[in-house]
Amino acid sequence: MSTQEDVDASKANELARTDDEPIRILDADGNVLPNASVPDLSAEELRSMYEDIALARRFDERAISLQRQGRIATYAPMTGQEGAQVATGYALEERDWLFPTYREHAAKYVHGMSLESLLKPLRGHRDGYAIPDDVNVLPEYIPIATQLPQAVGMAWGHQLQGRVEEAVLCHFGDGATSEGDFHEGLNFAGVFDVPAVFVCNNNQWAISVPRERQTASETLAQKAQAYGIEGVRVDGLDPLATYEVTRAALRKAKEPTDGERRPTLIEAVQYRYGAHTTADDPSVYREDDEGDAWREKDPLERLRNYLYSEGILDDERDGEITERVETKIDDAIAAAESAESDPDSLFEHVYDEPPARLREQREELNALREKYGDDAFSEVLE
Amino acid sequence: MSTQEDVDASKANELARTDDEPIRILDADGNVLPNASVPDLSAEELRSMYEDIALARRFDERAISLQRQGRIATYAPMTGQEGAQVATGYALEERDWLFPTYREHAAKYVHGMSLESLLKPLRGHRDGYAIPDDVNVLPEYIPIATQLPQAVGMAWGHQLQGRVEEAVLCHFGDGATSEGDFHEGLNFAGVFDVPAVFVCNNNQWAISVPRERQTASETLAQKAQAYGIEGVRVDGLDPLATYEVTRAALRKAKEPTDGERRPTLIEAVQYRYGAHTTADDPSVYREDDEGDAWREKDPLERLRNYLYSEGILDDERDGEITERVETKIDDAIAAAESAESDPDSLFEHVYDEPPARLREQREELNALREKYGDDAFSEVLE
Amino acid sequence: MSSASSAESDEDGSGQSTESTGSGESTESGDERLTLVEAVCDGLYTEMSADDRVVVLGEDVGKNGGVFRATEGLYEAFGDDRVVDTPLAESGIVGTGIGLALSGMRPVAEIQFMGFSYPAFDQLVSHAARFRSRSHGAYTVPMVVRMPYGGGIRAPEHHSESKEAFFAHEPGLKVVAPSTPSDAKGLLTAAIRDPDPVVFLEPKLIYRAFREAVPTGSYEVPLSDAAIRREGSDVTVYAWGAMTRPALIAADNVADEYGVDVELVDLRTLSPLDVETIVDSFEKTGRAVIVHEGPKTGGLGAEVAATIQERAVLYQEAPIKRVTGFDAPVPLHSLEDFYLPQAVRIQDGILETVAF
Amino acid sequence: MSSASSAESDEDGSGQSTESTGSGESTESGDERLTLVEAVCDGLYTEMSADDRVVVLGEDVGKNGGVFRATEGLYEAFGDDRVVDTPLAESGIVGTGIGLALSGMRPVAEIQFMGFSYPAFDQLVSHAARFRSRSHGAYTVPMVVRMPYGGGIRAPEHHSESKEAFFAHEPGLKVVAPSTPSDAKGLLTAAIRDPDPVVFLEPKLIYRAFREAVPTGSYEVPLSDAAIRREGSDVTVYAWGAMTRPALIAADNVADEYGVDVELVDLRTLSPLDVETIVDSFEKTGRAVIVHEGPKTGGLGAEVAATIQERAVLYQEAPIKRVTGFDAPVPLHSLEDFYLPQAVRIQDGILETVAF
Ligand SMILES: Cc1ncc(C[n+]2csc(CCOP(=O)(O)OP(=O)(O)O)c2C)c(N)n1
Ligand SMILES: Cc1ncc(C[n+]2csc(CCOP(=O)(O)OP(=O)(O)O)c2C)c(N)n1
Ligand SMILES: [Mg+2]
Ligand SMILES: [Mg+2]
Repeated sequence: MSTQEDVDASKANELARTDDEPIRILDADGNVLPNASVPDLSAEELRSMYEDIALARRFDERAISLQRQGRIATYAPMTGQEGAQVATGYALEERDWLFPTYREHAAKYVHGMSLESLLKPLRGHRDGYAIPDDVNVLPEYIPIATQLPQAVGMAWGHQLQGRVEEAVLCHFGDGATSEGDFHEGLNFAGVFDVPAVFVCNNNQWAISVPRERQTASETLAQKAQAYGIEGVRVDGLDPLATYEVTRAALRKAKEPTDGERRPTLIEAVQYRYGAHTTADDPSVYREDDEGDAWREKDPLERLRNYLYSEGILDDERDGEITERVETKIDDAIAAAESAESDPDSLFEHVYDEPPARLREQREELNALREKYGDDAFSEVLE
Repeated sequence: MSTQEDVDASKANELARTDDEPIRILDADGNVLPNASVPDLSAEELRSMYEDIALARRFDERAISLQRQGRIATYAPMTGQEGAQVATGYALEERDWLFPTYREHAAKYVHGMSLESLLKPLRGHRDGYAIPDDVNVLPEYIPIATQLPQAVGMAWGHQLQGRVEEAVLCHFGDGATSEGDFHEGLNFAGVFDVPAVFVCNNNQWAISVPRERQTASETLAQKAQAYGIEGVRVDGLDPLATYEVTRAALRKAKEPTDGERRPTLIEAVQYRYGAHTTADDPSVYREDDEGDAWREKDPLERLRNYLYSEGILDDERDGEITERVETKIDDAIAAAESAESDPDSLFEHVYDEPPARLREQREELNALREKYGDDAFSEVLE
Repeated sequence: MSSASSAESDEDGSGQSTESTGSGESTESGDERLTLVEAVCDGLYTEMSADDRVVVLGEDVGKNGGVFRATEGLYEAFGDDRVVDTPLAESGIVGTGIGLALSGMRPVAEIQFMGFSYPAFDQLVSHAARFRSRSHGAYTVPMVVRMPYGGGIRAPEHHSESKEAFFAHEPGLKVVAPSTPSDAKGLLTAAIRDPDPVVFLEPKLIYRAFREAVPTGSYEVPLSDAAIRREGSDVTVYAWGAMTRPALIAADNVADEYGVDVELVDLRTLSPLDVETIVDSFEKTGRAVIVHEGPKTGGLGAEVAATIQERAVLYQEAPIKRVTGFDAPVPLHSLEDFYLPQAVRIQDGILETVAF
Repeated sequence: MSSASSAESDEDGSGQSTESTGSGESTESGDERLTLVEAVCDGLYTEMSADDRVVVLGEDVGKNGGVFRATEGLYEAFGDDRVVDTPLAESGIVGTGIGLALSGMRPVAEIQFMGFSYPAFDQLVSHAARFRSRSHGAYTVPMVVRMPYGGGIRAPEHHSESKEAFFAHEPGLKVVAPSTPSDAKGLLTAAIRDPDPVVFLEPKLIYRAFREAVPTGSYEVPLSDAAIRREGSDVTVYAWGAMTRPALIAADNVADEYGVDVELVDLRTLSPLDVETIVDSFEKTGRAVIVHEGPKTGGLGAEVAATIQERAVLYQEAPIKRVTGFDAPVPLHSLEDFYLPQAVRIQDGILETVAF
């Protein structure tokens, strides 16, 4: 999703200089903070952003319910983090590239993936991570932090090809900052000064490990100093601030001014309202009321309040959005559930040309399927 | 090697706060800088430190010559870096643990390894990395940066066992700071607040890659901020400053005062006068005169000048040192060259108990040696 | 050396306790009916109680008790000095584990899934495996690295790895893969006490598949012996971990339906291999089917096959068959049943081999 | 498919040029007498000239021209945008290499020694190998990762690794190990043009061991075919990389001294294996000796042996022998001659196998 308006990059950059307190535009009630100015987004764009956040929240509820019914496998919820996902997505132009993790469902959607495609890997579909040609999204990354060097490499490649207008935006969590690949990736980013933006979705937890135990560093943004690049902290529950900061970072990646360096590390301070995944029970390791303070700054509520106060949204439009969201999700679920995987396809796309041995194995399996029937393969092993 | 005197830790820590300019006690001519005070070392200790630096320098010359004669294999010279190696070694107590790389010959020697033992791996001796029981030195690390997590683990183990008086000192180079293990190790050090000191011997080059290309970070010491630990820059060509800073860091590792954290990252700013190894030709990638400015701050000269000016050293004593050094090295070479490796020993110490298969392989080789003679195994393959 | 023991057990945990299948001996009497994952936890608890050098470290092993609950209750019992939640960094976990071992501790590191062990590969193969040898015995690394492995639980990508062959190729490492609760505890105990580094692979597919009587207290199942799970004379099936179960089903099927008498050898310890038991069984049957989840090419099955024909070619009556994962990545879960060696494939392999 | 070609060449580089041993065809006429490392460099130069998507990256590959001079002159010829000295970080090198490939470049990454590839293992096996499959063909990684491998040059610890088996076990990767200069250039060219990731192993023991006529200009040796280096009828020796040379010496010896006629198959591409050539040769000779430097257990020799007996057991007249590195770490250099398979060991293995 791209918006065409220019943002005042220098302004956002100025905001960005603040190091400790996260940058914020809206207060917890959705009022614009004194001295802050809102990004240059049209009413329509703001409503659309709101709708996508609402969609993300509802998608989460539906997905959790589908998992409980055994209709999808383990799901990583995003409630509390949709604001940052959607806002960073809105900051992207269509030609920019997105490197998501297993949690960035909404970011993928906003950058062009269909809702249905989000559900397919969760149903274990063989082509669950297939990406349409015209969508600049990478298949989601599960091995933590491995996407960083790859995102750097792609941005570097764009630079070598004179394609710096295709910036790369790479998501990861607070836990990811501990991995060697975080370090190696950002260090390369600094050395090769690549057009990339690194968004650390600091949701305070890496499964059961709290942010304070992940590193003794005071902020995650300050880790940027080790790589000679800029680090920014933003309130990830404030979609407008997150949008603004990301937008500025992307602009800088594409056209740094004198003395600026292309890459930016954004620490988007958030909170994971729910479980790590549907297989996780957070009550084992954290207090139930820990989230209360964060929920008071809820991105959906906050943006809704702002839009209401600006006259951009009202009950009627909000109602329409709620309905539209429900329909979209219903349709996506129906489509995803009707998709089948052909066992034969497990041999596809291992190499461009299948080696003889793989062709033989394929024939071997097909002969057995023929002989015994597919049901024989799903007999319970345990 | 340990010295028993207390140093004024708080003083050194104060020095340590300076972030950009490396801490220095002696100027290039060996005069004590205004406002600097020299460490509390006796004349004898200072002379001994000087002798060890002189020994290291001479060892380097002899080793390079041995390599040229084909009497040892590839050697990594330390000229220009002996000051830091010896000084950090002097800062250690005997019970402290040293994690060296392939270049820290002098550091190993000062902490208890024999000169002969330094030569044995270079002669490819089977037990080249055997360490005597009473010497707290690890076998040298060749895979870059892998020692950092291990040093952290040992320090952590000491802490768990209430043995914080056994601090761990871990060496590595400027290039090592780019590896994931540097990051993961220091991050664990910060989180578990372990009694360890990390000495980055920034000799400006990682083989042919200059420090500026290794990372866009302005200093290497500032990388400490990413781990919530203290970073210090010291002039690694100034043995007294390096001693003082290391000593203070070790003290802090063992007994941090309120608000202090145990681990320290020391960036000891140095220069690799010679080639990366005897297999390297630096004229391919750097200007010959690049080293001139560094050589003017030479650690051996600088300490000699200081000791002369203090009346601790004179021509006669210096002459004795030169002779003693030569004898020690001659003896070490003779001993190392007389050591033989038993082919059978290649099967030893793979496991505590050799598995059946390994026993068979051992018998197989021995049968072949019996049958064909050992010479048959050294026929040139190429 | 190997001991015949029944792998039969009480699938739903409701029935009577059968005899213990562990070949080790318990130092205390009594036993409990445990799942495999509970037996792992019990093994950790027992060794931590007996030896305060034993520490457990890894991602989410502490307060959370492990993502599979394999360390449940340990944090409460032994405190956060001995059950340690680490930062998210596998090389850091194994690297500091090595350092802990060097300092005199007995670290048991957990890697959350085998698919996430690769960032620690260097620390494992270049260091843990070689410390004893390179230092000529001066330094050793008595460390266990536990990792759940294998497919079949409808897990996301990278969560179904079975790459035991990577570790088995590195001299200095030991590699273990239990298939029963009592073996899990006994092998884990032996692994923790072993003076060398052990990669301990836990078949997560059968973490909770069945309960079995597991001796309370401390006992070892030695890291040297394969177990014969079923005696037979027509063909030997070699398997380990989760694959022993479909192998047993297939064996029972071919016995019932075709009167083929299968001997099932559960390797248990994958490195060093119990070559004697492997070869002895083959000399008896002259036919072999090797089963594993990992890709066929370069899998451990190749080593077993090569070893057999090296030593017992004169007994060989048929090609040694490998029923394995295919030479393709494990697909997302809708197709994993077709990727993994199921009983049907094993059975077909057995019949093909006896018919040769 | 395989082509018989002589591996004989002019050891000191002073004599007459023999015919080219590469099976590929050159697009330009003429040839030069090159060492293997020069042929690698020539291959890089030729492909970089032809295709400006090709970039070389790694530690010391630029100004320094590589620690083995494999990239000498490229920096001067193509500039620092295309011949890139990277920070010292293998996962970073391979990881950014993947990203470069995703962006449309054709990266050729160098890992300085195979022993330092393990920090990049995760990027190689979890990502490079799987991108095509996991994205169902949407993304591909046409990348080459070059690494000198093997022992025998009196190098320090960790500099003598031969762990091709690690990479050959991962579906999605290709693994290549040339044994002659002309193959090195032709295989490297094919690897760079290959749409899939290739681990390109360079036998550094023979980097400068001999010169050979290498076609100038561009040609491919396909990544699918083993080469028969010597035709024979009594026993087949399988080898690759640096081991083809002692294997040839041993073959010549046993021919001269015992009249044993050895067929020597140089696998060249280790994954995917050229099963057809491997099996065809065995069907002819009925006896096999497999030679490799890496540890025996779980080495690629196990796969070759298992494959042979799977497909040609009825031709088998003797146990398949493996002459390999031992199941111990490569010792420091004073003993490496005893660790590596020397001609004497190979010869003994051949004689044992024909005498069976
Ligand atoms: C290399 C690796 N190690 C371990 C895991 C298992 N794992 C999955 S998510 C997760 C926590 C990630 O935390 P964070 O980076 O903060 O992201 P979040 O899940 O909070 O969005 C872990 C340990 C993994 N996927 N990859
Ligand atoms: C993991 C790894 N990668 C590459 C190498 C090859 N190598 C040996 S020394 C070296 C440069 C090291 O530079 P630095 O860390 O600055 O230490 P210095 O040699 O300058 O003391 C390299 C790349 C290695 N030993 N280990
Ligand atoms: Mg998190
Ligand atoms: Mg250096």
